[in-house]
Formats: sequence, structure tokens, C-alpha cells
Amino acid sequence: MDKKEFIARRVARELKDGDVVNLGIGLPTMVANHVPDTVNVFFQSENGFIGLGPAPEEGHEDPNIVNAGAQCVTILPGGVFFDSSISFGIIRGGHVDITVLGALQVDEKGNLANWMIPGKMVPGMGGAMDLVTGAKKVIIAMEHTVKGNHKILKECNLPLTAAGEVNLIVTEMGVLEVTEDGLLLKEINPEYTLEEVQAATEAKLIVDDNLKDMVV
Amino acid sequence: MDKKEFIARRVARELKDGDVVNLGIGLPTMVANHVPDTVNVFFQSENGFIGLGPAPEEGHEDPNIVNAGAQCVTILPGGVFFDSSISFGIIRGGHVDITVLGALQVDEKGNLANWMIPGKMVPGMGGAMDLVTGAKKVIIAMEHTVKGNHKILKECNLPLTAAGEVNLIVTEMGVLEVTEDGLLLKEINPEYTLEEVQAATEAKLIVDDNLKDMVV
Amino acid sequence: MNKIISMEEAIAHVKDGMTIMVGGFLGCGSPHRLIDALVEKGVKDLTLICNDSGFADIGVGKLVVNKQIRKLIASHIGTNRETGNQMNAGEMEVVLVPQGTLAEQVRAGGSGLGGFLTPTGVGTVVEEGKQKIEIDGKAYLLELPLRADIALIAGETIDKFGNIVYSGATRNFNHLMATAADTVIVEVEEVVEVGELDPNHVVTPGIFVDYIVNGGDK
Amino acid sequence: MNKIISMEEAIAHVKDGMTIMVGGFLGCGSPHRLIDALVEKGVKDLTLICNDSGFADIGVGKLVVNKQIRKLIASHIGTNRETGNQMNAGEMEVVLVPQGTLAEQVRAGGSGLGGFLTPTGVGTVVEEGKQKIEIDGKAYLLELPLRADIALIAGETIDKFGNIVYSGATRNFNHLMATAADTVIVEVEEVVEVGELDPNHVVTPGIFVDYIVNGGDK
Repeated sequence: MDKKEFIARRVARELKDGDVVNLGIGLPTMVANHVPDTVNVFFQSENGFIGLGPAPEEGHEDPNIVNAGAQCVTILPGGVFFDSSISFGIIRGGHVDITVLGALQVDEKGNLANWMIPGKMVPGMGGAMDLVTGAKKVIIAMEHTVKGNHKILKECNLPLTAAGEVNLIVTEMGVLEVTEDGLLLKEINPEYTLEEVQAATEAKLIVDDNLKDMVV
Repeated sequence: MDKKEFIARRVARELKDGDVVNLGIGLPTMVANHVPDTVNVFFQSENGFIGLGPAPEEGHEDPNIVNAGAQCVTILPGGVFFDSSISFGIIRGGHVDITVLGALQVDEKGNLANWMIPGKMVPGMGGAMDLVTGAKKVIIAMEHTVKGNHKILKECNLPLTAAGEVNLIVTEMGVLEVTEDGLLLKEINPEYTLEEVQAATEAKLIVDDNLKDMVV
Repeated sequence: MNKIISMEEAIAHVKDGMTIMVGGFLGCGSPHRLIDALVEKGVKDLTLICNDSGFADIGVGKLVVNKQIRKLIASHIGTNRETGNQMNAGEMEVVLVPQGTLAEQVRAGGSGLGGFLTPTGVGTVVEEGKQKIEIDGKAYLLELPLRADIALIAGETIDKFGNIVYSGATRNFNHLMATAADTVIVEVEEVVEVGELDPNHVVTPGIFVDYIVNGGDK
Repeated sequence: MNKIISMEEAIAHVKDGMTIMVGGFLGCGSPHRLIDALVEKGVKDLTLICNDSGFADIGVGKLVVNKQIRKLIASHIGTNRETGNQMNAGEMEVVLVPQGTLAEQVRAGGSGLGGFLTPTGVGTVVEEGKQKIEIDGKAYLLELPLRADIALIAGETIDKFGNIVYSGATRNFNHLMATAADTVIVEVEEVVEVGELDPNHVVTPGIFVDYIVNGGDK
């Protein structure tokens, strides 16, 4: 299985019936494809609606119904359109249960950097700062390292998206919870050893007494 | 002609084509009956709509369409319903051209008191503080005195609704503009003498060089 | 996830001493059946956040007359003499708030804002105890958000997920209060199936609504 | 009071050096014909307030490519490489703002608020130069309102008075910007007679709209 799909599948298992969920662009968007049939969640699209559905069949695209990445999508029965102030009132007001985003860097204090690399790439924060600050639970879904370099650090050195707001990190290697004491490795992909996961992580990992295999 | 109707008729002449207008309860509400046919104004009702129309015919009342005084009214073609935050966004944001309210006291600095008499009557400010603060032009429509006592003062002694926001005062005796130098008597009802109007006013009146008769 | 409950189940959520928001403007758009049930049950020591205190026999005024309110936060109390009586007798605390400020406080409470700056109330007793901040030479009051344990609101039509459409001037505080309470109970005239409401016309998204009481059934 | 004007008359309102707000989200809900006319006319030195800088060939991105923007206030510029290039070359000033903050700033500008407190951006570079206020032990940034000389927005259906109904996700910043500019010009697909829109369904009241360009006529 592709790494990204593996991560998306594992994140999907975090979603509970009734959750309002906002998925970031890229890997996080793939989470929608793996929600169990028994779990009914509501996807919020920060550009202005709730009830985000799958991509339309070819020839049935409505240019007025797009996701936050400008891709044509659909709205499910029971969905609602609203303006950007209401959309971010929902987000900032704590009415989004889970947001799933990618990261450039994340650290053991739950700090997140995902919106710019000074002097190189400045896409802007879009809705990410509001989402990470406002959502009840922030899940980072990403590959554990980038080109062999650490992304899970003792301390982020890129400009932050938000300070201390990340709750869970899901990678192809494992599931890490941000705790007061640091990063708690709760699940490990059995394809990797503990030593390999620690070597791929700059922050010191606390291994859960009850460490489980990562199942997707 | 009844004093109140006289006042309402004169206030109606202040309304210009295209104005968004909010009328307070009581005398100000009567202004709506005297808008010239050639002038198209839009009445805003702070409980949540624009396009406030006349009272419905008997038997055609809709309990869901009431004015801010809980009286059944109608909505005109082109009207729009909205929630209270949008309603007061319109008011506070300066999108109401004229608000017409009554007063317990008004003074030469444009201060207004119309929401409580300590120890006696405390109805509350309702939307009056927002209206007086937010509307582009604030017109006070009231009888010049109450039981022979002054209402147009050097300085209000009741708790204020807003400081320095009143622009025009229309009574059965005349039309007074609040200027930096004090109250400017711009029109006088020919049934009264200048001396009578001044005697009925605590604040010292400045008489307009171009003083006109009050026409309704 | 069935949100439709009985009036009895709905009212069981309201406990003595809670802070409740109740929608409506002088009774227009108030959840009248929920209020009647609350009067019947006699829950007491409530803090009530509402635009006004209604009339003695209409809307939340009944809760005042029945002495169930310990503290009232409202913009207007002039249509219910009993409110003034209890206030003057020291039986009920009353906090009077400009209506636009009240609406914005509820909206802030529902949308995660820590407060807002309004020019309304500057130079009046409304200033008391509040921080005054000058922006570009103009004075504003810093007003803080309001939230409640429970919001009791009314809608016209709702789908089974809780998406609400309002009729006429009933929207007032109902939509805002739906966003600003831990538990939101809505009384409606008509319940329809999910998908029957146009997503462009829904005012209050169903994610805000916890329970629905189908008044039309009564 | 005829609000319907030609594209030429509409664009004549936009002058060099003005601050303009343009609705849309990555081009969805943008006033595409007004933008094209603006490109054609070549008005320059504009300050642009928009959610994003679009794509090089879609939405406000065209204005960037054509070097008509002196300063950009937006939440996202990653889909238009030209924006980053001009920013890095010092040709265009770019102020990046969290999207929810930007929406709220425009709303504040339109509704007479002097500012608001948001938790978004605390502990990040967004804090720089802003007042930080603690409420109940939680830190917030004081963000200030935004206004513009002109708002160019898009709607789906409008009546001749200017009441706007939107379709789908096109509402985004359009409704908010209609409240926050001295002059508001809306481009729509269809113009109907006053009274044809349901007063419960209109999103943007016509009192906010100064001019209508009937794109459907073109």
C-alpha cells in the first residue's frame, strides 16, 4: 500500500460518528475515501459549506461548488452553504471536531509550521491558522520525514502556524500523541522497529506502555 | 392638527429619495404615514428586516412579521429578513441614513437621554444606543416640553443614550439643529413667538439669520 | 443520530442555576412551548439571556412572573412591569445591554472571539467597568462574549439533521444563540427529511442543533 | 433609482491608487467580467483585498500578472507564482492574514466595529505589531477592521434594487465585502424584478449595492 494511503486510512479511524471534520489539501483530503460506512461524519469546507461530498461524475461539475483547493466537488443532502465569516465562526468557535492537516514541521510541544519557508516558499496560511487554533482536535497527517530529514522536531524552526495546538501525529511509521511530557508513541507500524522510528524523529519519543501495532 | 402629527409631518420632509430610515416607537412611527409619494425610502426594523410596510388589513396579520414594538406590520416587495447581528451591523456600520427617536431630554451638545429615569422607570435602551451611535443622521421628534418642564436643556441630567450624536430636533415649536456653537433655530412654527420658543427651551437658542416658518 | 425528542425530555436538560439563552423579540420567534414547559416544571435560579423580558403573559415574561429568573441579561424590560418590580425589590439582578452589543456578544461567544470593540455606549453608563480602547482617534468599548449552558430557540422548518429555516422576523437572536450554547434545543413547526431544504436557503446549519422538539406534533 | 450600469460605467469608478475588495475564493465566486475589464483598462497602483491572489489566468491573479497591484492583503498566494515573484522582487507589498481573521476584518469594517479579539495567530509572526489582550487567562490578538473605496463582487441572481442571492460556495467574501466599501458594484448572472426574490432567502440586502452589471446580457 502507498504510504499516503496508509496514513489516510489510519487517520480515518480517528473519526467518530457525528464528527464535523475539516480536511486540508493533499494527503488529508484522501481521508474522506476511507471513512467506515458505519461512521457518519460531516465534512466542512472552509470556503463556505458543510456537507462536502465526493468529486462529481465527469460532465456533472458545478463550478460554483468547489473545495478549498478549487477542485469541483459536490454537496451532500443536508449540506448548507454560508459566507466566510460564518465558515470561520464555525471553525474558530470550536464547532469543528477534527481538522487534519499536513506539516512542514511539528514539534514535541505541539507546535506546527506549515505555511512558509522564509526566502523560499510563502504560500500563506489560508485557513490553517484558524483551523489549528479553533478545532477541538488537530491531527497532522504526513510522511514521517522529508528526503531523509526530520520533520518531527524538538522545536520547530520555521515560522509557526500555531503554538501548542497539535494533538496527534499520524505518519507511515506510527501514531504519536502530543502530551505534556512530550511525544507519546501510541502505535507503531510493524514494518518498522522502535529504533527506526526514533532515528527518524528528532524529538525523544516516549513509548506507550501499551504500544500497539498500527492497523489500517 | 394634532401636535404629534404636525411633528411627524415635518420630520417626513427630512427624508430623501433612497434613504434607509429607522423609526422609533411612538411618535416617530407616525412619520411613515407622511412620506411624499415622490420619495422612495426604505424603513429598517431593528428586530430583523428592511422594507417595513404599513399595518396589514384586519385578518391578514402574520405574527411572524412584527415591528420593534411587537405590532403586526408587513414587508414590502424588495424587503429582506435577517438576524439581529446583521440588523445591528447595518445600524452600527452607518448604513442607516436617518434614525428618528423620541427623547426624555436632549441638550445643546447633542447629548440624548431616552432610556431610563433612575429609581423610577428603567425600560432599557433596546436598540436606541446603537441607532443613535450608528445612524448617519439622528433626528429627535418630540413635544417641546413635558408638563411645562424643559426637555431641551443646557446639559442632560438623566443617564445618556449617547453623547453628542443628535443632529436635529423637531418639535411642535420649531426645528433645531445641533451645531458646534449650540442649538440653531432654523425654523419656527408661526403659531409661536421667538420668545415663547426660547422660554420653552433651557438651552440658549441661536436664531438662524435665515429663520424660516415651519411648513408641514 | 435521532435529534427529535419529546418536550419532557427537552426540558429535563434545564437544571436549577443554569444559564440559558432564549430566542425571540418581544415574543416574536420565541420558543413558546418550551417556555410553557419550563414554567410548568418550575426550574429556578436561572440566568436568562434574551433580547427582552417579553410581556407578563407572552414569551420569557412568564418565567419572570413565575420568579424563575435570578439574573437577566437583556436590552429591554419596559414591556413587562414585573421585571422592573423584581429588579427594584432586589429579587432579580438585571444587566441592561444595548441590543446590537447583545447580539454581537452572543455571536462572539459562538464564533470563538474573545471580544469586540463597539462605539455603542461610549459616554454612557454602559461604559462602567469596561476597558475603553481608542482606534484612529475614536473611542470604543471592549465588550466580551456571552455563552450559555442551554439555548432554547425556535425555527419554522427544520430537517432531521437540524438545519433550520426561519420565517419572517423570527430569526432575530435564534440563529445567533444556536452557536453559543453547550446544548441547543430548537422548537419548530415542521420537521422534514434531510435533503428537503435547499442548501442555499438554510440559515442555521444543523451541526449547531442538539435536539429538536416538533411543536407541530402537539 | 436605476442601479444597472454598463461595464464601462462600472469600471470608470475604479481609479489609480484606490483600495479595492474583490470577492471570490481561488476564482470561485469572483466577478470575472469586472476583473477582465479592469485588466483591459489598466488601472494601477491598486491596493487589493481578496482572500487569495487566484491563479495566473483566473480571477484576481490576472491583475497581479498585469502588475496593477501595489499592495495585496490576502490569506493565500500559493497558487499564483507571479505573486511570490513580485513580492520577492519588492515590486508588490504583500500582507498575509489568516483567512478567518480577514473575513472578520471585512465584517468589522462593514458593521462599525473598531476591532475584535481572535486567538488565531497568537504565538506566530501574525502577532507582530498587534496589541495582545488577555481575557480570562487566554491570549487574543486585537485585529482591526478593513474597508475599501470599492468592492467588486459577484452574485447569482439580483433584483433591480440590489438584493443578492448566491449559488453554492460563491458566497464566501462577496457578502461581507458588500458591507465594507464606499461603492459596491456587483456582477450577476441574472437580474429580476423587485419582489421576485423571497425576503427569507436574500443574503445581501440591496441597500448595500450601488451598481449592478448584468453579466448575463453579455
